[in-house]
Amino acid sequence: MTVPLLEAQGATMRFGGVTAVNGVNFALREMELRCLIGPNGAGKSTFFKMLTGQLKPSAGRILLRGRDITGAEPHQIARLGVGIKTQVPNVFDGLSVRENVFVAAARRGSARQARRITGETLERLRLTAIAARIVGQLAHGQRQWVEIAAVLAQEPDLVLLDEPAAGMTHEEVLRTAALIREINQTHALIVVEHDMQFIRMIASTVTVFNGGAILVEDDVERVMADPAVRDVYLGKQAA
Amino acid sequence: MTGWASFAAMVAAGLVVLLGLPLVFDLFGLLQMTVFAAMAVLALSQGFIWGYGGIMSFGQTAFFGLGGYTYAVAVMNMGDSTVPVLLSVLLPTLFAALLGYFMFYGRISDAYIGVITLTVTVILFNVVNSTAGDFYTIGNAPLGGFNGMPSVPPLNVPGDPSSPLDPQQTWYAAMGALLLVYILLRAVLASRFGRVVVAIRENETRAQLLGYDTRLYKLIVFAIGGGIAGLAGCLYANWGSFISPTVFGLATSAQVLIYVLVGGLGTLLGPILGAVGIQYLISVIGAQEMVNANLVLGAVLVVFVLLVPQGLVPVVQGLFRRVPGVRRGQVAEAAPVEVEL
Amino acid sequence: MRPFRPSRRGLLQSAATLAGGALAAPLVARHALAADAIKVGSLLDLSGPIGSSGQAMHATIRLAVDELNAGGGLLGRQVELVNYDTQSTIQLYSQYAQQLALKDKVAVVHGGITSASREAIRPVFDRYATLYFYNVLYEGGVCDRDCFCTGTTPAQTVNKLVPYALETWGKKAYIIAADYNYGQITAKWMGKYVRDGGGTVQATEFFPLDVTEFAATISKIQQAGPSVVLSALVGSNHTAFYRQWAAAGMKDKIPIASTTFGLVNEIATIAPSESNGVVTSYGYYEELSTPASTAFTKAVRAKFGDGLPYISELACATYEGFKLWAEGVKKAGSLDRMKVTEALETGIAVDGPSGKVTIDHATHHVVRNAYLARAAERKWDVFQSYPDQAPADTAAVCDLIKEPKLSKQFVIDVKT
Amino acid sequence: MALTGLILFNIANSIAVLVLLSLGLGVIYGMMRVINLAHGEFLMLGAYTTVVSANAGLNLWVAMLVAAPLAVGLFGLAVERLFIRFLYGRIIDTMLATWGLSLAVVGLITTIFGTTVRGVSAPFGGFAIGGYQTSVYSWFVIAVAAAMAAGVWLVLRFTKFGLIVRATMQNPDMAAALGVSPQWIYMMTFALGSALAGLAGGVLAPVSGVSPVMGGAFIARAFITVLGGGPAIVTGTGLASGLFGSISEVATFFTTPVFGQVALLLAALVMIRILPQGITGSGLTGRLLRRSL
Repeated sequence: MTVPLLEAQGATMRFGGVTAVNGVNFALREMELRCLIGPNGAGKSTFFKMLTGQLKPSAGRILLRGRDITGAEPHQIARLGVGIKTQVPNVFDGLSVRENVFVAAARRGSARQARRITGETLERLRLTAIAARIVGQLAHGQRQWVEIAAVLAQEPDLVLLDEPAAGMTHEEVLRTAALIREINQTHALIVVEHDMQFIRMIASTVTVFNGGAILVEDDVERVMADPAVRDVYLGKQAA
Repeated sequence: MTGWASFAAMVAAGLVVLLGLPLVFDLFGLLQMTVFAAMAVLALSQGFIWGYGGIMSFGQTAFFGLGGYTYAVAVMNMGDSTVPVLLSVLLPTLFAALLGYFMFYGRISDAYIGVITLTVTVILFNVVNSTAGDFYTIGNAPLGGFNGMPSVPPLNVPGDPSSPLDPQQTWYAAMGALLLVYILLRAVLASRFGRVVVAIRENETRAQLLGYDTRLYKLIVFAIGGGIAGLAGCLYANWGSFISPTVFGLATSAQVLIYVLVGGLGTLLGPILGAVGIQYLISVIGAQEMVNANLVLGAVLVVFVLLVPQGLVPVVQGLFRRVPGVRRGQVAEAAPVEVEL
Repeated sequence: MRPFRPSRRGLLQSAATLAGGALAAPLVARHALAADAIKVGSLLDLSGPIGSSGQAMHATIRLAVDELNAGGGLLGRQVELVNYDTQSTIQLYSQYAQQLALKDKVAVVHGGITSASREAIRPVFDRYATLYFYNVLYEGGVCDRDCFCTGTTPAQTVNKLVPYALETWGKKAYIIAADYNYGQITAKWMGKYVRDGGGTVQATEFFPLDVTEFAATISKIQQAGPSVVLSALVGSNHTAFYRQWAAAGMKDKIPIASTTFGLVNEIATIAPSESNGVVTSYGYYEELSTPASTAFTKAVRAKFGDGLPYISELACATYEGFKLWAEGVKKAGSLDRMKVTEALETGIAVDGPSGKVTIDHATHHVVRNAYLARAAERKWDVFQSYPDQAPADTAAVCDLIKEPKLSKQFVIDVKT
Repeated sequence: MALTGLILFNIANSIAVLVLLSLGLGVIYGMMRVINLAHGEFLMLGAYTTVVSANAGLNLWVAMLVAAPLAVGLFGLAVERLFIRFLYGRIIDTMLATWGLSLAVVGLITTIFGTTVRGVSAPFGGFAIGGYQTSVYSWFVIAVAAAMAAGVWLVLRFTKFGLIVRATMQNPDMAAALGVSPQWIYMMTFALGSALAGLAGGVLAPVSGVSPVMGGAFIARAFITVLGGGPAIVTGTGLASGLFGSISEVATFFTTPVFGQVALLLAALVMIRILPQGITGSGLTGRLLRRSL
């Protein structure tokens, strides 16, 4: 059997008396696109933070291509090829769009190479026109794009996207979905989203989180049809 | 490109000051400008680590004092000043690296970095202050406790201790050092390393998630700042032929912060102008007998922070660029590196 | 070190004056008023932590200048005081010292309060050939032909205080002192005189200048049970010791003798219940009832009012230091530094408020009276005087007659 | 045995002094994230109010316990209205402004009262523990420190003001939701912190050297204690005072005052390294004390 790209074994995160993520077993194949859904507080973002080293798991292991990265520093995990767009736009507000992407591209290779990647990425995400603008002055949706651009410029093997379509216009959402499918040609992805339509546009397999644990993991249509999912997730969303 | 143009203009202006001042100033004016230049180097070190590295050091004077004492002790033992100058940069750099390791690898938060640096400089003050006895002599150099070390030999022509620099040459050395530090910092900031440093100031988490070991970057920035402060200490000890523990004192630390804030955080020109302006103000205040010196200085600071909170240089830049001024404390909105002076 | 001579740049001289003028704008008016006056520099801390010591010194040097001018001036010219407030900052001492020597070109500088400030400016005046007077009681040992020290040193005062304490109260002493050079060296002298008098030193403790809590020390002193506490504590923070000592009810149990208490108005600021009975030794007390002293204090109070702090040895020595210099100038008939120095070295004396004050050629210190006094109801009760005390401590290491080129401060090796 | 009792008493006194010095700063920093660098001068103003009004004939207890906190509290109110309120959220600017304020206040007091002022002496006198004399006034200092800490805790825990303050600390919009303007809360908090500093200055006046520059000796210790304590104002300040006070007192007694000071500072360094968010903000103690005030 091939080694999964990413694997979590009994990953657990406790804060004081609260268990945010409880014994999650999770595996992702190379080049797979996976959606993570679940109500607010289900532990999705906490799980992402454990994957990227921002939180050290209280118990369990996290493996990247079979290599144990439990408790590694965020920068070490990033260097092993994991890029993340966080839930709240996490960009360099005081720098220009180009500089944001350049800093992401510049970690390895020559400066010339970094400039080339920067140019290509800006073009690919149609950000060239606003490349000189200061990111802090851009609209919310545009800042999301800048962050995605930075993640791509980093050239990761695995891309984690936490609510990439939040706060975007309908047209932007369509573009984002197209982009995700395009990224998936070359990269593995995990996407956290609430928007079911959006998930239908992109997903094959969906993992549902609830109460810090995995409720169900299946094909998108079957998950949608699952009454348990409807109860915890859609019911919650309606409320 | 704006960056290059402003850089060239600044270096040219620096050279004019370097070469021109001895032609128009008398000896006293030149000596006064020499100490202003030394303090401007200190202000640059604070401005660099704080304004660009986002590291809030309350105790940059620790490295300043260490540099001064290192120079004094070394030159008294060696005679020739060349190696002591190098040591006065090297030792504070190493000390800063060590302290930086302690702080940044210990995940100590910003406000606490302020406390630790403050504490370190207060400890150094207490320790050096109580070295009055004969016991505290390093080679030929008694540390002298509170009284400090008088008659520190001046800089000399490298390799020739019998040719000490005269005041005009000392000016060239101090101002030349200031100019060099400025050029060095501009180069650092323009490099890929500098971009990352500023990016870390903007958003440390993002930089980590992009694969940068931000602890290492901050440590390097802090060490560079320490070395520059050490150089400033060497120039200062050399200017007055004297060094005493008050260089470690809280009053000095606070003054350096004020230089940077008044001149403009997130710029390099600002700290230089702030240092010269404030020191000039202080020396003018001391020459009058009408009003208590503290009262005037305090009032100036309060008014300044209320009316010109972003510092002088950003305000002037704002006037020229017709861009709304950037408020300090919201560094996140500071202008990008390439257009800054 | 050879004196530095500015290179001549004839054509640029006027430009230099312009730029210099711009730098020192606040002084221009003063200069214009008294173009041919003799300029005398004064460098004292008038603000900041050490400002409390400088206020009275500043007052008495102004008085001395005014009196001289009222009497016709010096060499037929008026004397003008150029004063800078050094704000308790060493860097400003160096800066203003350069300004006085190079820009104001004063004939002499009186000033410096802490030893650190003196050591910062003494080399500046050596380098730029300016005569310098340090008018403060200190630890002794300065040996520099360009510098005169007119305050008392331990041999003149500690040498009276300690034997008195041992005879009156007993032979076991506990020494507490400020943790810097003055305190460290004075504590050594105290120890020496205690042993000379057949006593024992139980312990010696040093306190950084910003210490304000003395409970632990008060306990330690009680544990040791000395017959007298010898104090060389310095500054307003350390004043807290006397208050906490009294609050603990120790004041009437173990007596205190001090080389520093009362110099900066402590006698007026703390309650009699905290200060009564403390014995000190200085070269001058405001309560001294000689005609010269009474005239002096009346003149000072008339000019500066009762708001001025206590007129201690610091203020008196500043006044006398200025008078000594003026006598030197009169005798030399010139302002030239070397001529005035040589005139002073002939053993010039003035009758000051404290009595006769005579320059000692070998040390450039002074021979002067010393007094013992006891605090009583916010006053000093002067109960003993010792005329013409020589600076024997400095004399043991410094002989400027034999070695006029010396310029250093000896750390005197205190022998027991 | 008597000696042990005496040392314990001294430790209690030293802790009490640290609490007095830092609680006012702690209230202002803890609730408003404003580092008041003029805090030492607020203490000094408290001492001056006590000394000047007592010399003018006011009863010492009234001067110390009423006049000093009242005067400094009002001064704090004025400072908040005139400067600080323009600077909220700009921690660096408030530091610069309060530093300037501290210089100006020192200058102003020197101009008005000169460099020295006639002090007041401590009431009560001494008492003996075994064969050792110590000060009754220290009991009073300890009592005031305890009362101050308890008072602040009770106010935060049980009053409406306390509730609103705690809510505002969590989220400024919360106060607005409760029908109170955050501006008002900040103003009152700053005045409260100032009044505490004034009270502390008043209580310490009889056992300190009262001068315009006396604040300088206090500010570093207060600053380190407050930040060492972490986010919980009373618990944090209290625990940090306890830790630093004991260490410096014991070190001073068994070695020298210099080492006592250095020991305090080294303890602070080590503690911040182990608990980077202060005692009540990190590590085991942080988890235990997360919900404390």
